[in-house]
Amino acid sequence: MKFGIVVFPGSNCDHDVYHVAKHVLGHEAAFLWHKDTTFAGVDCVVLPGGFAHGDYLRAGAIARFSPIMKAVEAFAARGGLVFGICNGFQVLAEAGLLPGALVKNAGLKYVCRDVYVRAERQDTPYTSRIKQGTVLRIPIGHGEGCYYAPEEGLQELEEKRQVVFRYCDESGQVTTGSNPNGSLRAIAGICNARGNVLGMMPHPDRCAEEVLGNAQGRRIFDSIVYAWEQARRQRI
Amino acid sequence: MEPSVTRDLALAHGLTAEEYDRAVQALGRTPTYAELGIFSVMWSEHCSYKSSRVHLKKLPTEGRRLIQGPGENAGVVAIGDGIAAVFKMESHNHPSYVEPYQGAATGVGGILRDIFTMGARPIASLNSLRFGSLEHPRTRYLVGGVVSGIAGYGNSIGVPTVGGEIYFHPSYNGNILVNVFSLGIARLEKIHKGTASGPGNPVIYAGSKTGRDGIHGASLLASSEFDAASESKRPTVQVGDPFTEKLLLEACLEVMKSPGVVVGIQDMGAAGLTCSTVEMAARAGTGMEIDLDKVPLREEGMTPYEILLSESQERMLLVATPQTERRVREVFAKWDLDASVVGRVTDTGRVRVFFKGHQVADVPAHALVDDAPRYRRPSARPSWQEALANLDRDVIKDIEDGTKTLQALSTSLNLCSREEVYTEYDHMVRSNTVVRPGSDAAVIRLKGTKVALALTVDCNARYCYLDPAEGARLAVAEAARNLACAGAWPLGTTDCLNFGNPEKPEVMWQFERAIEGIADACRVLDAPIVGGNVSFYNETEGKGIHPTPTIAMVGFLEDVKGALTQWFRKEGDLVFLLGEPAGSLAGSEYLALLHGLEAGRPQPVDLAREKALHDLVRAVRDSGLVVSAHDCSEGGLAFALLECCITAPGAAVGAGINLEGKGRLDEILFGEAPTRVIVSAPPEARARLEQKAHAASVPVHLMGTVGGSRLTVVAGGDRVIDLEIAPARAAWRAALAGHLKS
Amino acid sequence: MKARVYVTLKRGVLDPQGKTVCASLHQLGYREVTDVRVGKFMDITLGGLPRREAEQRLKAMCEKLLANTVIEDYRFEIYEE
Amino acid sequence: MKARVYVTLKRGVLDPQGKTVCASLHQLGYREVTDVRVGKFMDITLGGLPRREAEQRLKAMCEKLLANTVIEDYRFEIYEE
Ligand SMILES: Nc1ncnc2c1ncn2[C@@H]1O[C@H](COP(=O)(O)OP(=O)(O)O)[C@@H](O)[C@H]1O
Ligand SMILES: [Mg+2]
Repeated sequence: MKFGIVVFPGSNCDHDVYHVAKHVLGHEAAFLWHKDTTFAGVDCVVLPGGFAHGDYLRAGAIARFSPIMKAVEAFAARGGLVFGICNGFQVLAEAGLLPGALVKNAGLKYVCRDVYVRAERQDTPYTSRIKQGTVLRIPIGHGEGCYYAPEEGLQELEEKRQVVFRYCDESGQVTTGSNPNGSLRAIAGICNARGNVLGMMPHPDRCAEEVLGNAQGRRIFDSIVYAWEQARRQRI
Repeated sequence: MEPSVTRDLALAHGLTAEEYDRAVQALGRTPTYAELGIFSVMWSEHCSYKSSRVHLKKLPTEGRRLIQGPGENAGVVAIGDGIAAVFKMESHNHPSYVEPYQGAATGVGGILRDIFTMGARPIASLNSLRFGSLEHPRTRYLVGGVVSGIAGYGNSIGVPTVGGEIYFHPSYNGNILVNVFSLGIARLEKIHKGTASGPGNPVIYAGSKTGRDGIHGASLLASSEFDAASESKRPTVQVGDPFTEKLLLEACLEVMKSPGVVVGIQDMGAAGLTCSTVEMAARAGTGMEIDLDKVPLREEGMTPYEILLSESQERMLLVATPQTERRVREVFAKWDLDASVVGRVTDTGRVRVFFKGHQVADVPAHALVDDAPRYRRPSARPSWQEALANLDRDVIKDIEDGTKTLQALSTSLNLCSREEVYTEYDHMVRSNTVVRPGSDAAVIRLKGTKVALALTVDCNARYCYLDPAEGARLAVAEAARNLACAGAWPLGTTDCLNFGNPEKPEVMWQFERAIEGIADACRVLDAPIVGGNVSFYNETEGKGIHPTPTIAMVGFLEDVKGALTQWFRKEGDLVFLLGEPAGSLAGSEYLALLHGLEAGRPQPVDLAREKALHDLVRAVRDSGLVVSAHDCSEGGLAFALLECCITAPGAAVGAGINLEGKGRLDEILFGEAPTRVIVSAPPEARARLEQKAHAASVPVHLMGTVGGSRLTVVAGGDRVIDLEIAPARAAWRAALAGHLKS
Repeated sequence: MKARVYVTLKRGVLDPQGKTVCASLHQLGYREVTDVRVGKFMDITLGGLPRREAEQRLKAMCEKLLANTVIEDYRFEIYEE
Repeated sequence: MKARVYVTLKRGVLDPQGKTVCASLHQLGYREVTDVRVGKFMDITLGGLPRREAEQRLKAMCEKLLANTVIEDYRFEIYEE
């Protein structure tokens, strides 16, 4: 399959995602320039981590107006896979492709370290190879990753089962101590109602190879590939 | 109206009377105001190295793999397969004291530009920090600001900060140290230099617009002592813009991708446009004509003097060719950056500057750089030095409770975990970090190859204070030892020499001795100097810092899978000490922390033995005999053993240790010495390990076994330490945040 | 013409920055401070538009870019120099 | 009593945020905007002090903590609710 990785000015994990898609998974990968208005032949669009437009004003606020985002929105509306990691999640939230907002970490500082997240459902393309309840160790690296939505919004998310990853401890318990940024309901990643758009703060692209001491993030990418292959088989 | 130039004005610019005469002589006339500005910054201590140059020559700068030694924006070392590592370290001490966040941030910005100017993509950074005591009212504020500044810039631009050091000592109360290191990777044929060759070639200015910020910033701030009068120099601190730098980085690397597009390139750092034009012309033996009306300006009404001396950040100067000029402009336009042709290369050997049709400066490039003043300043051993060496051990009360002492040390400000700091740094972006901060050296893999690089930065300034030559040797030895413990051998060294006022003979003496020590150790340990930085005038109201020659070293691993870490791995593994067990109280952290004493002569390093130890560690790693290796430095043997137990990112594990100790308990447990490494190995490896050690003439002592939930140490038959690992680890991890919270 | 746009976190959205500043002020001995909220403002210089139109366009800038109305409220003032 | 403290970058100091917001507004078609400077403000609630004293103490808070006068200017207003 083919991954399209959006390069905003200030993206800095674009090469990391490219490396995973192309050299770790062995699939195709291409960069999509933010000033382009169209793209073709892409099966999954990734909005990578970084500091698009410096994250000045608010993380993701300016990037959402990049010309490419209209095409990304259209792609998502057609059911295409759109995957926002970290800054990518922030852009998706600002763009309204995902509900809520990401605000400054409760501790006010940037935090880079491993956290544990629990997969809350398996029936999304991003978790198709991950059993519900599985605990994954994945690094985070962000200063504005505290998930916020008004109470009604949170309820709706839960009702529609849109919370895909929650911060937890090593054994899978959601505790205050295991929440690195104060996210409401320990939300680490959510999808849209249809399930084709996912945003998450942790970085599976930073832990997809044994040489880095942790390959658990690869399971998310493997899930994407698996789901895509399933879907293609159905189409045929 | 610009003031007319007089000798007094020159003095106010920081030139001495003799230097001013020399400038007049070089020009053959009285300088214009703009020219005076140019001479004053180019001949400042910061830009000209006038007090240090004669001594820096003594550093070994030759090596088999060295492609580019000192003199360019950064050093270059070949690492095989046509790939080069490009690295350098810089100080940003004074600006960081005045405005910690922006000072540190722009320090990072500056060192990154030094790297990508060479055509290399920065892939990892380090930082070495020194702050005053916690009792000093500014310390906590400065720590918070500096760390956030480094994070703010480095994280945003996407270069991981993979290691560093941070120490606290009252000698830094009024003069903190912020040293930043960065390393980049390039294909050898894409290395670019800061030369303006080819008369007729266009000179292109790219990046941020020029404002009034930082006029006389780095150059003057860093070239004089710090006192109440510095208040007036305050607005010279700049605000960094990491986003623009990220664009500049991408644009520069894109134009340098195809050979021949860029003839020469240099960042505008200290002394801005002046320094880059003059240096580029001087290196090539050419000249330049610059039209200041073409320089993109951020503010109105700027004078030629201001434009020439502005230290606005995130700017580059490039020389292209008439054919490639368009290509350069296209690439910068793609990244939404200003790029404008501001002049031409000439063959006159002079830099001539025009403003509104008038010539405002006409200076000889060569004379400004190569005929800059050079001083062999008087040096003299301080009168107090001898007294420091005396350490009467008999007046120091030995410890009674080894466990309590170890707990006190491990939660002390200088020995507790640095996690609180390095988790604020993105140390994983670019997904190359194989060994994260928290081990002796960080290791980063190079994608698409099997190889990896190890990085470390070290300096024990207390040793340097007690004995500058030995202290410097020890710093180099420790850096190399840290690399060996990661399984790597040294490729090259860069230094940042932080000292007091060079006009004081005692400071000059410290400086000279330190250079001697570095030269010695780098030679024997085969770690040539590829570049570095000198920061003098780290003095406030007459009080200087401990001499702090920070050493950063880059190591090479043929196979990333051979990377070692410092922590114990497996129950049942045996624990060995490679090296002599005896440590010394002289200059130890223990002595300072628990007895408030900084005295004695630090245990000297025998460099040949040190080298043999490093070779041995690498050899036993290569043959798979050891699974961990840890340098035994501050805090002595007992603290190093505790670190082996508690620093693993995963679960901690205890150990049972038996030391055949005689003598003072504090010396056995907390005495310090170089040339010691703790390794752990599976039991079946014992015979071969010992055999290899004997063959290398390195002492080897079986100390105990990994396992359990406690660290127990028996010395001379008595149980002297018995510590439960889990709470010890929690306390060690939480300590720094606690100290900083107040 | 100039405009100053004020952006504040909505009541109900936690303001950790304000809390930290408040705590630091206490530590420095300013016990009289009971609450701190942090906001940001933007000073915008605009080329000659009739005031009505300027108001409309500023409102649109705020809704689109300058504030995220999920978490923030905004307010602006227009004045001539 | 309440006070609002405004902190801005000094004139001449680069304001990367303002610059970026301005460029972004241009891209969105708001060409009439010629300059943007971003600042922050703090709404401080204070327990009963005489106004004169409150002023003095606020000035000290600004100098000590709320602004870094190397690169920032500050200004405040005191008002009763
Ligand atoms: N300022 C810092 N930034 C990043 N990492 C740091 C910093 N200070 C210390 N570290 C990391 O913490 C660990 C312990 O530091 P240190 O005690 O100086 O190590 P060593 O004694 O082995 O040189 C190292 O891995 C080091 O890289
Ligand atoms: Mg060290």
